Order: sequence, then structure tokens, then C-alpha cells
Amino acid sequence: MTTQPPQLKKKDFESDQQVRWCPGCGDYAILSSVQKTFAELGLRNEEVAVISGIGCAARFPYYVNSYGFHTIHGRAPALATGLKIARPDLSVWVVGGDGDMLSIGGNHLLHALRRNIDINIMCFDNRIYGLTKGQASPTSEFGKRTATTPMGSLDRPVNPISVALAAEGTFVARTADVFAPHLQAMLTAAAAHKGVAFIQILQNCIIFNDRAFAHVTDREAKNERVLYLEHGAPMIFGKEKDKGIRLVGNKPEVVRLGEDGITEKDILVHDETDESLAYMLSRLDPKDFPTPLGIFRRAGAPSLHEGYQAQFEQAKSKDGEGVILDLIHSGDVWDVK
Amino acid sequence: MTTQPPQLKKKDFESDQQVRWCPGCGDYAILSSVQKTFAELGLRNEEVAVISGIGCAARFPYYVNSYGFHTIHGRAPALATGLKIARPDLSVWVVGGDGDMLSIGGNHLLHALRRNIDINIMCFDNRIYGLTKGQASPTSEFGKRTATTPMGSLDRPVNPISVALAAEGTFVARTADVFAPHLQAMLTAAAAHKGVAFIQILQNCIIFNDRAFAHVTDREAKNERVLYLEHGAPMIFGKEKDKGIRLVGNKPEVVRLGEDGITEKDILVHDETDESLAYMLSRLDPKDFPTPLGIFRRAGAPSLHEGYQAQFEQAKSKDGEGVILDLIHSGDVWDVK
Amino acid sequence: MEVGQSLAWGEGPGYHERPVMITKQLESLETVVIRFAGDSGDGMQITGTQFTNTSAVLGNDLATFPDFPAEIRAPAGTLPGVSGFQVHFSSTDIYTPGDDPDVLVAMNPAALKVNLKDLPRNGILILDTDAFDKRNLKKAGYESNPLEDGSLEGFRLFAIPLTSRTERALEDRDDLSKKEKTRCKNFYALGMTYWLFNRPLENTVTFLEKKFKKKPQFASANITAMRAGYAYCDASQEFQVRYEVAPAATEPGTYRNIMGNDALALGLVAASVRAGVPIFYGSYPITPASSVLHALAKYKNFGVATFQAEDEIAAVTSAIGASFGGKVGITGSSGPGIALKGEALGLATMVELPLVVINVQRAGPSTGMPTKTEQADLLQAMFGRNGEAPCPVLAPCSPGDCFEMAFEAFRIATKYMVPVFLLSDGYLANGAEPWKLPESMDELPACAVSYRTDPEDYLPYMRDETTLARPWVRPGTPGMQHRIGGIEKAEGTGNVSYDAENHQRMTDIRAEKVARIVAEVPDLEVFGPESGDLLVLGWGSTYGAIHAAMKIAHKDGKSVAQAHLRHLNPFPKNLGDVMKRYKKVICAEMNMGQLRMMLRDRFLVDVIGLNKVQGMPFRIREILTAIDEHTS
Amino acid sequence: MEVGQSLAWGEGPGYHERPVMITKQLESLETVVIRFAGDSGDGMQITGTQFTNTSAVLGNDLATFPDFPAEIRAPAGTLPGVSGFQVHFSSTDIYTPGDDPDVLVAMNPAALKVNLKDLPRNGILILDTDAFDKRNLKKAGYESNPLEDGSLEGFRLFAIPLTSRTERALEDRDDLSKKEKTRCKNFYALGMTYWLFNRPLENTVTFLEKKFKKKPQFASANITAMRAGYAYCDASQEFQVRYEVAPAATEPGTYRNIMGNDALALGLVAASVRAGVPIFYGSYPITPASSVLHALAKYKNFGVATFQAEDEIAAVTSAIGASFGGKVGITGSSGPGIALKGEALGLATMVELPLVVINVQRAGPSTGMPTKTEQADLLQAMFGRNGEAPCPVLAPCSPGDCFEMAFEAFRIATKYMVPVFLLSDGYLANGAEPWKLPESMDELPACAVSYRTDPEDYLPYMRDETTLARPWVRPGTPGMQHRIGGIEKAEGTGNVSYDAENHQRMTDIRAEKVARIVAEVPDLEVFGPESGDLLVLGWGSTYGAIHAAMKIAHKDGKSVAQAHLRHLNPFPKNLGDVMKRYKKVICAEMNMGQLRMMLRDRFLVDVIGLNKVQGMPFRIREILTAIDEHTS
Ligand SMILES: Cc1ncc(C[n+]2csc(CCOP(=O)(O)OP(=O)(O)O)c2C)c(N)n1
Ligand SMILES: Cc1ncc(C[n+]2csc(CCOP(=O)(O)OP(=O)(O)O)c2C)c(N)n1
Ligand code: SF4
Ligand code: SF4
Ligand SMILES: [Mg+2]
Ligand SMILES: [Mg+2]
Repeated sequence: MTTQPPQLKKKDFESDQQVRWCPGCGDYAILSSVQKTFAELGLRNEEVAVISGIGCAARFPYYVNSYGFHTIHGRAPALATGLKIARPDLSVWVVGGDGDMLSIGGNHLLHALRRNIDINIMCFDNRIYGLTKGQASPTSEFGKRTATTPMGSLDRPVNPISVALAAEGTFVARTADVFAPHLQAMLTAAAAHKGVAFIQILQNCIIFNDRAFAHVTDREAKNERVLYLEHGAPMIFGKEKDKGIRLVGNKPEVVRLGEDGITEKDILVHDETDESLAYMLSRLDPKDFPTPLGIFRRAGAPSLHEGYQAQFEQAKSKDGEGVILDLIHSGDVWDVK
Repeated sequence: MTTQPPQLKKKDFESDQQVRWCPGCGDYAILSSVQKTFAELGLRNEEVAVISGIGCAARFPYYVNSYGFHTIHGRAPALATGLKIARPDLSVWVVGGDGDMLSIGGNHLLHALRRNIDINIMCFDNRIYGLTKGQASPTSEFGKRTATTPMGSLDRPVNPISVALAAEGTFVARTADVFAPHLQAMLTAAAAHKGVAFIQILQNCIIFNDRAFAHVTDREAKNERVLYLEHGAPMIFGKEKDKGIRLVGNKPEVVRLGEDGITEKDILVHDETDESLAYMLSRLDPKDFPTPLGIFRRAGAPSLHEGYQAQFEQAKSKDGEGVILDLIHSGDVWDVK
Repeated sequence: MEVGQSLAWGEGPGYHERPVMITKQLESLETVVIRFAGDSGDGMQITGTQFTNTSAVLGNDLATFPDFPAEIRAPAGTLPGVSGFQVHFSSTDIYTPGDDPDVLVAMNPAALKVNLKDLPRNGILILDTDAFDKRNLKKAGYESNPLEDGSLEGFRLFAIPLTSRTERALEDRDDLSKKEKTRCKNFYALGMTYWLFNRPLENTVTFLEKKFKKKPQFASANITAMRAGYAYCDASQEFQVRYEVAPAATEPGTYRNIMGNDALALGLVAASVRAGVPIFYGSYPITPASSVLHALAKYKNFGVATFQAEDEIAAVTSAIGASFGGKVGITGSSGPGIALKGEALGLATMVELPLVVINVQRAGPSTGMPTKTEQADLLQAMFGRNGEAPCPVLAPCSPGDCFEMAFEAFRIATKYMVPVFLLSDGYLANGAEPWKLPESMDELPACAVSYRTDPEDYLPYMRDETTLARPWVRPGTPGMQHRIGGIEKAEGTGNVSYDAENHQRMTDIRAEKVARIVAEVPDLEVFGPESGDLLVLGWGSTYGAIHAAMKIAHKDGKSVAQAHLRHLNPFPKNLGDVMKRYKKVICAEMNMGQLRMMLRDRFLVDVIGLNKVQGMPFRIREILTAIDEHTS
Repeated sequence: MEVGQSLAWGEGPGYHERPVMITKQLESLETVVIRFAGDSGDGMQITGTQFTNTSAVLGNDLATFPDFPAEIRAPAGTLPGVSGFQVHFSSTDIYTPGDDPDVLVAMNPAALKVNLKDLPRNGILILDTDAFDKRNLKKAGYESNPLEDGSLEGFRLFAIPLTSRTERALEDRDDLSKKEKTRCKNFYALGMTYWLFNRPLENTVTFLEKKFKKKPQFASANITAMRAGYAYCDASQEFQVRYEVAPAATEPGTYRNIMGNDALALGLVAASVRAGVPIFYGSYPITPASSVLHALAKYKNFGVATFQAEDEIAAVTSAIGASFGGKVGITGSSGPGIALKGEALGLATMVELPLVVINVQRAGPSTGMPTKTEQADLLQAMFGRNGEAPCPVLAPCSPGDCFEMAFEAFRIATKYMVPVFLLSDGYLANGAEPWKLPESMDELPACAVSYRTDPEDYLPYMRDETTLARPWVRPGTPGMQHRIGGIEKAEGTGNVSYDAENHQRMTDIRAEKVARIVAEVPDLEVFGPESGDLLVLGWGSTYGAIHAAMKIAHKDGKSVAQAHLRHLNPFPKNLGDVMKRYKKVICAEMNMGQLRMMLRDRFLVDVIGLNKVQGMPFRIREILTAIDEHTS
């Protein structure tokens, strides 16, 4: 990232294409945060590649002034992996919906994560299929009535954070469309992370699943029912910072600071490197617990494209830069005169 | 399962097809345990359906005297899901290798698990592609040299148990090819479980990855480096039952009973219903910890085919058994005389 | 019928001249095309459907064509946000939604911009002047206001402040917000068109009362708006002419206006009931196939199991699993999703289980234009698999025919133990036509399914002498355990076989099994002279346009006939003979010549292509131009 | 050459009569086919390869055909466990591994059972009598011992206790276990064949020393066994005749015996070096394509990135991603895996990026017979995608030609910005032939790739006037940001477009771009008379069999010519003309008539099919029979 040219502004990352989401769609807010973050990261338009699958969310690349690829349903992480291996110098961002990434594309997500390829994956989770007009998605609630489940969905939802953790994700975070500063903080952290970053972005689909995340984003909920994770900090939440998470044995519970002699010292401290803790946090049931936002896990691991570079260099230093005629002439050759 | 006809024997579950694995392959032992278990479960040949993908492991159905389907690479869980929805009365068993189920088929596995369809999935994990002659699989170790990774694999392996848990698996277990009684116990428990069962079976590929699980199955290892999980029992292991797992905060550590005043009471007790505990157990690094075998998680949840049956009945009781002419004649109809 | 009596085909010398609008007072018309266009949020689909249903009950023949944006809610007022619905209604048989509208209702400048090019001079144009403000004009890309710059001259313009009139009609309704009031403007417009074409309001009144059962204030508001629109025309000086379109002389019976995907779903259920075997529909949502899944999901009291799979591969393999279990597995998608199923369809071919594969085609390649129609997946259906894997291919030719062909696909799949392709398209899927309903089960073809239960002499790959089908054995049947799979099977036993001759034999058998279906394929019928200058061949949804063109050409005395294929593999056995009876053969398809390729290969006839990939059905005049060119 | 001088074609009146073995002392032969057969564990592939390499160095022309079981280690001694390797070596040009062996080495009863039917009466048969015990006989399904029941009469039988002789030769080797000793028996057998055909041992000695560098005891054991086998023949009374096959009069140059997949991998790397653009190979293992991945994985010092993807879809999409990034994305698989790539290939067509798609075909449909060859994926390559998505299709015709055609695929893909299909097959993949190596880079075609970097007047879908290719712009290039995708693109800008006419235009352009490649496709050459009774057309790996048959037919004075297509889309421009010059045209393919269909459609010529799906290449005599039937 060169710093000589003047730093770009958010509007420099706006493309000339008209944005075509439904009025009120959460995608607008995310777009704006992403554009702002790209500018603040000091990225140049040309070094950014935004790769998406298919869905409302996946229209994203058209609206960003960068290189972009609106691929096919579910395959963006795989395509982006090829791109990043080929072009380690690019800043690669992947966008897709919950259907795109967790239904048809679940496997590519899993493998992109385990490979720790240095791409940033944003999953816009609206718990519904938007573009195809309101079918159940893999994150839709059990029993939900949709176009395809008129008597209620029989599928139990997947938890994107749990799955990303189990897939060996080295950076796994959650945020929400309307929490611009938090969202931008997550994007910035993802960009800084060496290796794959997965961000679940809770996103409102105003048409087919309005208020799916009201329990997080409503004014009251935002203050009282969200747990902002911070590495090294105790898990305290609530507008008055009066509630916290405590471990009893290996089980979490919500406690009130000040009650029963509970003080900050009793409160569980977040550790981004503890994968089992991260998993436990991903399982907190919003009925009984606040919803954690922030970085569940962040850990170092060799990243895939670096491995490629290292092997290229090693091979070249061992066998020398390849000479094709020599290669062709290797093995059991003989001469006919 | 009718009990009138005489109970079948193991050999009744042997088909007339010649078994064609390499001599010494771990698949033989698994086959034998499965056949024995089927007999002991009192299953009839005709009520069993064995569904497989492609790979050495996936040749399994040919050798079992039951209904069988050797499908295509990676798709067995999806095909079995359709079969079980269509035929809840069958006992459906799915077989595949680590490549089949975690590489190309990872997504179908994920979705079969989250749907809790009542099928029993056996993943023969030999950490290699056997049938295609020795390429890296998703469970192959980082740095492993194989036909496709001559300088060492750059992919970080997935942990099948972690993934199965995160995919909401309601029965998740691990066993090994050569531990016949344990293997049979797992199969029996899987059969009894209402909902999806996932069993990772450590399996030796003598040709392309011999002794991949020596750290579990060797005589010494088997005694000292395996933790047999039992619900409600403390996690004690070792031939002398002198070692155990203790939690410090939320972190596990290996301790010696009797040393530093440690008694059985300090030892972590296994709880099959605790999903975070199960996850933590799945993460134990064999370098520092024993390898857990047994049931990591077992929990109740509505199973998919029961949901279907319930909705069929509900629809029929609400709208009456469907009458096709009435359905055709419903809506805005008009008569032309 | 007299072509001259219609608005669209009035008075002019022929199809290729734009017809002139009749301005004098005229009460009776034979056929009218009306297009409702507005913003996606303006409710044009519902307005069009209401007009359609009312006309249907009146006894008109009908065809409709909805055309909506790919976006759920494209930004209001923009060109991509325009949604349209065209209704063709008539007192005689019609076959298409009409080439161009006689009447255009445009609710905003964008709708005008997108649609005006199709309205013939002298056509009726109804506009909402309230929507022609600066902002909307700019969004639609108008430099000047068409209401003022004279560009609408020559049209029969009714420029009316629809929005404010609607608001006025509802001004005493305190229970509604301003926004809720203005949202009724589509029903105001509908009321106007009801007056214009002398339609009763009752049907829509009943519909609104039912739809808004839980919010009766919306029902009454829309009804009031509609009545106001009707009353306005009645009272206004502007509207001097009112048109009558008499009922069509339709075959007696009970009718229902039906869209292709709904008919398709019903056809599958009907076959399932007829055969006594429940269906399993494994699918993954995709435009324009999703509504088949939505429809089938409602038929749980018929034992229909619908499974929204994680992807198209799981959709088809789950269906194969269900077929293995003895249900009839069905899977449906559109082009890109079908591409994903290729490998599994090879498996279905190899294991010889019944399977129905529905492709509601859309414009390709790749994601293409998801909301636009095309017929370019025929060769994919024929060859989109590895190895020699022939499948029967069927194609319905109208929305109502989707019922019949879906039934047929089910029947062939179960009778021959084979995966069957059913090729519909976006135009059939969303287009609607009056469908004459079967009155009794006897009107439906026989469709008997039997499972083998006798272990005596049983072999998994033994064959029925006539059909070459292998026996269908349900797991659970004692003594008949067997194993199938995608590796080549030994004849008879079905064991794995790498034997050279066996592979050849099994390949031949699989081909022969499909070929034998020809015995049941009805001979191809021609519409028009038994021999002559020109044969126009088509398949699928082009039927209507070709048929309508044919009628006009026959009137013009052309020596041309139509033959339409509903069975694409195998072809009807007389196809070759039929083709030989004409000097020239044209194959009209919404692709670049796929059926044409199959015909040329098979019959070595120099079939001429009439091809179009524009996301839209043929216009009648395009067919007529081609007929003209190739006949004397 | 004299056909009569060969063992296989000796003395008899023609190809259809089985040749008679020459029993008298004979020193010189023109051409010999030897087949090594044994259990999978017996090392037959290595034995065959050694014989091949030694013969290559001697200067014989060569062709080989390995035939191994699908199982990794099928149970020892069983029929499915038999592994075979056939070498055809000659003092004149040869084109196939030979129809049938002149010499069969069978290491156990199963190998005898599987292969004996191919050995002509009077053929040389070498057996290991030690392996003919009761257990092995039973496993092979022999009721009686063929060594005793007279069923081997008529063959030139050498029944030798190979195992015990090998053991005896190594009896003083205390550093080896008994099992390790007996495992050397294949080299004992090799030694015998070396004596029989008068080959030097040095080559294999060097090979063994290199192979077992880390375990020299195995090297020396095998060498000892080989020498013992050689010496035994030399000494034994049984062996009276020894044959000479002189070097072929080959074009001067440096040669290497190469298998198709290795040549293919080298061709890709060579093109990459020539173009100065590294390749990215995204693939998922599958027989018989895996070895391309294995080979390329070794070329990291050429900057070749190989990516073992999680499945075939990720393989192709990752390759598309790499192409977007400015590398040349390549993906390879076999039929079932190619079926999975269809959707993504539509995407590649739409975004117009270079991509090479390799299909090493195997017998289908579905899983089919993974280790057997076939050519039945041609129409899948042409049409296995939704919508109109034409791609160029190339096919190499021999193992060495895989190099050239892989290079050509790379060149066309980058020059025209288009996905290109390269259709190899299992026979080419594993078969080997001496390949004359290029001596300098100038012998390779030019292959220049340039990225556009000038933002002036740049549009993502602007086009080169000649090729119609759009410019390739690497992300990272300032001022040229653009967005591509699978939705139809507006001409020029590449923006999303649902416009009717635009879709037609873009569809036409994509087709035209592929059609224009014809300008670079060399005219089809015929081997044989310029016109006449019969033309035999083929493509891909059938070349050798057709060519060999042609030579015989020409000798027989037949009016027949061969033309072989390496470009299947677009066809060479003179193809139609060539076909017209012959009274009849036969199309020989290892499928049920796929190229034939394309030819009939395109040229309306009644092309006759010579088709075979038996997992095996054509035999020369099958082609000859057909020629006979269709010529006078
Ligand atoms: C292969 C394929 N299958 C299905 C579709 C249809 N399709 C488009 S988007 C989509 C799902 C959209 O849901 P999601 O990914 O959650 O995105 P959202 O629209 O909610 O942002 C589907 C099923 C497709 N385009 N391609
Ligand atoms: C679509 C497809 N891709 C690839 C293959 C080739 N293939 C067969 S089995 C296999 C992997 C085998 O590994 P695993 O699943 O671990 O089973 P194992 O042989 O080790 O038991 C592969 C890649 C195939 N048959 N089909
Ligand atoms: S349908 Fe939902 S997700 Fe899609 S654009 Fe509209 S509001 Fe957003
Ligand atoms: S290759 Fe490995 S997994 Fe396959 S049969 Fe042989 S030993 Fe077993
Ligand atoms: Mg969504
Ligand atoms: Mg494996």
C-alpha cells in the first residue's frame, strides 16, 4: 500500500452504478461502511478486488469503485482463493448472503477458512433468501414460515460463527449493518489480519424478513442485550455496565455486578486466542444471554499464499529458475542420428 | 423391527461379492464390525440401506447383504436424506472416506447434520485419498508430502469432530477400525439415537498412509494415550487409570491422580449434552493430550423425517386427505356452457 | 372471426403495417391487448391479474405476459424498476399475449419511457400526470416533459392526475395514512380500464375482500378507488368511447386461468395420485422455477414431500434417493442449476431409477438474465452429462399444457425407469391462459406403477421385454436386497463390471430403452396443408406465436403449415416424413438453433433456423416475416 | 516395410486371419507386441515400462498400453486384480500398441485367464508354474490346471518355475527376506524377455540403481534376478530362437518416451514460459486426470501454482479467479468432474477470460469405468452448459501430440479470451510413445500475451477487431477498475444489461469470436488419395489405429483416406470440401456417434458411424473391417 498519492475518500470508492437494493435494505449501510473503511485503510481503488456470489448481497461489487467480480452462486470464496494465490498483492474482499455462503457455498467457505487464505469474507446474514423472494435460508429459525416452508421450516439453523470456528477460522467476528463504527472496526481488524477473516454481518431484509435482528439492533436491545467482545476485557454489558458473564464450571451464566458480592474480578475475560471459549460464546442463546458482537477469535497461522510463495522460492533455490528446454529434455532421453 | 423371524448372524449380512480392499486395509475390520452390529441389533437384511459416495471406503455397500447404493463422490448424505424422508421405516447408513465427506461432500455433511435427519454416517478417516492413489485429504497433516503436495501440504487440516459439532450434530462420536468392541458400541449407540449420528472412524490405509493413527491404535498408545469418553464418568485414562483431565478456568490440562493431592473429584466429568465441552474435547492436541474416543455429544432434537410426518398429518387433518379433482378445480374457476 | 375487427389488426393491409386506431365510436372489438406498467411498488402485477381474471370470468380467451425487474425493489422511479403486465383478451381463440399493446397504462415517466416504443400510433395511452414531476422525469432520463414537448402526439392520450384523484376519493378516510391512500392508485386505474372495456367490478371486489380479510380498511380503500376510477370515466367528457369484447366461443366446461408453473405442479400431483405413488420434490430456489417448489410445498395433504436442499446437487441426489426408496423423485431448477445436476443425472441414467427433471429455462449463458425467457438449454438436456447418457426430453407448449406434459414426464419416468427432462421456460412459467379443467379422473391418462416383490428369478438388471425397464424394487422388500451404483453394471445381475462387451451392450440397452418410448409418442400433427411450400417447426413456448402467425398466413393464402414438437427425444416417428412433405422447413426457437441441429443431424434436411435470443417470446410478425420470406 | 515380416502380421493372407507363429530359427523381426500380465502386486507396470525404455534407447518405434485394475490392490490372485502392460516395438513406424500380443508373460493363473484369449495360436507364452497352485487356480476360476489339461496346446509355451528360480538366484542373500526375494520375479521375467529380444540390460541396471539409491540391496537383488533370467535363457535348451528388432529409421533428434498426461503438463508449462505468464492449475484428483496435477505440482520452479481444490467446482472457479488476476487459469478433470464444472464454464464464457479445461476422458456415463478409455464427452464439451455458450474444442491425437495441443489450447485461450476445451482420454494419458523433443524455443509457436494498461478510451467489453477478444486488464492497474460477472453484459461497458437487442448482439459476438478462430486452424490434411471411395474421419486417440489400418488398406490397394480432426470447434475450414471428395465418409469414434452428429448437422452429409464403447481403443482390424465393408 503506497502512501504517496493522496489518501482516497469514501466517495472515491463509489462506482458509477446506481445502487439497486430495496429502499431501507440493510445492505446500504454496509456498503457505506465498507467504502469508508477502504478509504480509511489507505487502499487504492486498483488494489482492491471485491468478489461476490449471487444474491442481493452479492450485487455489492457493482457499487464499489474497485476491481470486482460478481461470480456464481456460492463459489466466491473458491474463486477468491484462486485470485489471491495468483495475486498476493491484492486486497481481496468476498461478499455473499447467508444462502450464498452457508447453503450452496458452505463447503467453499469451510475450505477457504481452513486454508487460511488471506481474504476477507463478509457474510450478510439476513436469515432469508432475498433475491429469490423469501425462501428459508440456513440461518432461518426452526419453524419459520416462508414461501418454501408454508407450515414452518423443519431445518435447524446453522450458526455461522460456530461453523467458522470449527472450520479453523483464524479471524471470526460478528457485527451488524446499522452499527457503523463497530462494523468499520471489524473491517479494519479483518484487513489487518494476516490470513482469512470471516465476518458475520447481521443485516436487515426489510422486505422478506424485517426485524430479524431487532433483538440486537433495537435501541433498547443495543444497549442491554449486546455483549461487545474485547480481547483482555471482562465480559460486561448493559448500558449501566452492570451485567456480566461468569463461568460456573465450564458453563456461562449472566450475573449482575454488585449483586451477591459479584465484582468485575468474577467476570470472564475475553481471550481471542482461546478457541473453545470462542465456541462457547458462539453458542450463547439470545433467549438467556446477550448477543456477542466483536471478534470471537483471532489467531496467527501460516497463510496459504505465503506458503505458495515460500515453496516457489524454495523450489527455485533448490532446482534453479525453471528452464523449459531442460525440463523437456530431462528423464530417459536418447539421440537418433 | 420385527422380532418374529430368527435373529440374523453376522454372516447373513455378508454379500456374495468378493471384498476388494488391499490386504491389511482397515476397512475389513470396520466391515466386519458393522455386519456383526447389524446382526446384533436384530435388523433384517431388507430393512437396511447402505449408501456411500466414492472412494475405497465407499465400496462398502457391495459387501453388505442389504439394499445398497454406491452413489457419486460426496453426495451420499444428500441422497440418504431423500431416501430417509421418503422411507422413514428404513435403517439408513451412510459410508464415505475423509475426502468424500469432508472435501467434495463437506457441505452435504453439514446440512445433513443440521437437519438432524435420522441417518447414521460413518466417516472412514484415513487422512488420505486411497482410491485415487495417495493425494492429500482434508484431514491430512499440514506439511504432508503426497502426490499432489510434493513439497508438503499447505492446507491446514479440518477436525471432523469439531465440524460435526458446529454443524449442530446431535450424535458425534469417534472410534477406530481396530477397536472392534468400541466400534460396535458406537454403532449400536448411533442406531439407537433418534436423529443424525456421525461417527469418525480412524482407519488405516496400509498402502498410502500406513500408521497414520499409530498414536491411538498402537498397543502402548491404546493403553496410555486414549481417553475413553463416558457420559457421567470422570475423564480418567491410562492403563493404571492414573491420569485424568482437569479444568483450570476453562482450560483443560492433564493431571496425575494421587499427585499434588489430586483425586477423582478434581477430574472433569464427561457430559454428552454439553456442546461446548464436546467442542473443547475435540480440540485436544494429541501432542499434549490423550485422544478422546467415544461419544462427544449426544442430545435430543426433533428429527427431520418426523417433522415431515407431522406436517403430512397436520395438513391432512386440516385440509383433509387431498382430492386431486378438487385441487384442480380450486381457485378462480368459471363455467362455459 | 374477422381480423379487421380487432384493434391490433384493424383495417390495415397486413400484419407488417402498424394498425390504425379506430377513433370513431365503436362498441364491439374482437381482441384487445392492454399493458399495465408502473414502478415495482405500484402493484402492476396484481392489477393485471385482476383484469385477467375478470375477463376470464366474462368468457374471453386470454393470454398474459408479466415482465418484472430482476431486483426485488429496484429504486423507485427508475427504468430498471419498471414492472409490466400485458393481457391479451379476445372473443376468439388467441395464442399469445399479443405483439404490442393497444392500450398502455403508464403510472410514471419510467414506465412510459420503457413501454412507449411498443405502443402503436393512435394507441390509447393512460398516464398519471402526478407522477411526471421533475424528479421522476430525471430518474427516467427525460430531458423534457413528454406531456409538454409534443412527443406524445398521435397517441390517444388520457393524461389524468391519478394519484391526487385517488387521494381525493379517499379524503374522508381518517383510518388511512396519506401513503396508504396513494397506494390505491393502481385500483383507480383498474377501475378506469374496467369502464373502458365494460367489465364488472364484482370479481375484484370479492378478491380484495378476501385478500384483506384481516385488514378490511385496505379492502374498502382499494374498492373505493376502483369505483372512483370507473365513475370518473363514466362522467368525464374525455371518455367518449367504450369497448365491448364479447365472450369467446369456448368449448363448454369449467375453466381456470392458470400459470405454467402452477399447472406443472398440479400435473405432477395428478400423476402421483393416478399412480398411487407419492412424489418427492427436491429443489433449490431459482428464478423462474421457484414457484413450482412453492406450489408443491402446499400439497402436503397429498403426501407431497418437498425438500429445499442446500444446493442443486443435493436437490437432485435427494430425489434419486427418494426414487431408490420407491417414491417418485422429482427435481426442478433453471439453467445454471441444471448445469450443476449433470453428474447426478448420469448416475440416475446408470442406476435406471425414475426421475423427473424440470428445467424452467431462462436466458443464459451463466446467470444470464434470470427474469427473461429463452429455450437455449435443449442441448444441455440432451448432452450435459459425461458419457453416453441419453434421456427422454419433453416440452410443454402452453401454460395449460404444462399440466399434461408434467403428467407425461412422470408416466414415462416410472414406466421406463429413466430420468426424464421436462423443458418449460420463463414465459410459460409466469404466463397464464384459461385452462379447461378435467372433470373426472378418467380424463387423465393411465399411469400404473408396480414394484416387484417376487424374489423368484429376480435380477436387479433384468428387463421388461417391451420397455426394457428394469424392475423397481423397494428397499424393505424381503429377499430382494441388491446394490446399485454409478459404475458400469453387468447385464442382469447389476454387479460392477469392467467387461468390454458388457459395457457396449449396456450402453446400447440404455439407448434402446429411450428409443423405444417412440412407440408411445403420438404422431406429429400438422396445422395447415398436409404438404406445401413451408413447414414451421417449433417446440415449447413458441407454439402460440407460431400458431397465431399461421392463422394469419393461411388467410393470406400461404402454403405453410405448423408442426410443434412436445417430444424432443425420442422424436415422433413420423417427423421425418412430415418434414419431407414441404419444400422448406423452418425451425423457430428462442436459441441459436438447437433443435435445428438435432433435426439436421437426424434427417439430413436443410432446416432453416429462425432464431432469437432476446429474452422475449417471438412476436407474431417475426414469424410472419419469415413465412413471407420462404413462401411464394 | 513388409507386413509379412512381423510376428503379428506374419505370413498370413491378411489382417483378418490370425498370423502363424514362426517356429524356425529367425533372427530378424520387424515388429513385436509383448504383453506383461500379473497380479497388481507383481510389478507389471514397471516391468513393461523398463522393456519400453530399453527398446526406445535401442531406437525402436514404440507404443504402449497399460491396463490396470480400478482397485488399488485388488485381492491377490483374483481376476479383477490382474494388471497388464503391452508394448509394441518395431523397426518401422507404428501407431498403436498392437491389436494382440505376440508374446504373453503371465505371472499367475488369473493373468493367464484374463489375457489368453488375446494370444494368437502359436504365440509365445511364458508362465510362472510356481503360481499355478490350487489356491491360485481356484481364485482365477480354473476348474482344472491349464498346465495339465492340454488347453495351452498350440501356443509356444515356456512354463518355468519363475518364483523358485528367482529365489534360488538370490539364495545367498541374507539381507533379504523370502518375500523380498520372490518380489524380484518380475525382473527375472524381464531378463528373459531381454534375452529373447536381444536387448541390453544396462538401461534397467541404471534405473534400478537410481530408484533404490536409498535401499541398494533391492537394486542389486532385482539386478541379480534380471541377470539370472537372462542367463537362464541363454543356457537353457528350451530357448532356441532369439529375435532381433532393428532400430526404426526415425527422424534424427533427441527423443524421450512420454505418456500423454506428462506431455500435456509439459505443453502447458512450455506455453506459459513462451508467453511469460505463469499458470495456475486448479484441479481435484480423478482417474485418469490426476497425473497432470501430480506432474504440474513438481514445476514450482517455473512458478506453476497447483491447487488441489475441495471439489471440481472450486477447481474451475479458482482457476477463473486466477485468470481474473492475470495468470492463466487451467483446470483438469475427467467426465464426472467436468460435468460439475458446467455452470462455471458458462461464467467463464460470459466474463470472457482465458481458461483451459482439460478433460482426460474415461468410460461413462456416471462413474462408468474409471480406468478405461472412451471419447464420449465431446458433446458435453460442446453443450454441457446452460444457454448459448460456445467454446473452442481441441483434441490431441497421440501421447506426444498432447504437448502440442496443450500449448495450442493455452495460446487460443489467451489470444481470444475464451475458455478452451482440451479433450484427451485415458488411452492417451497412460499410453506412451517416443516423442521428438524440441531443441530450441523457436520450434515452439509464438504465444504472446499482453495486458492492457492504458485507461484512455478503455471499456471492459471493447474488442480487438480481428479476434473480437476483449482486453485483459490485471487488477492492480490504476484507473482501469471494472466489474465483471455472469449476468448479461452491455456491449462495450460490460455493465449489467437486460436489454433485448443487446443480449442478441452479445450472444452473436460470443459465437463469432469462437468462429473466427477458424482463421488459425490449419487445413485438414488427408493421408491417402485426395479423393476416392472412402474417407475415414476420426479425432483424438483413435488416430493411431486408423493410421495403421490405413497403411494396410493402402497396400491392399483400397481407395481410402484418413483425415483426423484435432480442432473440433471450430472445424478446419476445408473440412466440408474434403468430405465431398469421397463417395462415403466413416466417422470412427469411441462413442456412439458424437462427432458424427456434429458433422451431419453441419454438412448434411450422410456420415457413417464406426462406434465402439468398450473401454478400449479400436483394434486395427476393426477399422480394416469397416474399410472393407465400405470400399469395393
Ligand atoms: C446455481 C444457482 N442456484 C440458485 C440460484 C438462485 N439464487 C440466486 S440468489 C439466491 C439466494 C439468495 O439468498 P442469500 O444468499 O441469503 O442472499 P440475499 O439475497 O438474502 O442477500 C438463490 C437461491 C442461482 N442464481 N444460481
Ligand atoms: C466427481 C468426482 N471427482 C473425483 C473423483 C475421484 N475420486 C474417487 S474417490 C476420491 C477420493 C477418495 O478419498 P476418500 O474419500 O478419503 O476415500 P478413501 O479412498 O481414502 O477411502 C476421488 C477424488 C470421482 N470419482 N468423482
Ligand atoms: S429483498 Fe431484502 S435483502 Fe434484498 S435488497 Fe430487498 S431488502 Fe435487501
Ligand atoms: S488404498 Fe488404502 S484405503 Fe484403499 S483399500 Fe488400499 S489400504 Fe484400504
Ligand atoms: Mg440472505
Ligand atoms: Mg480417505
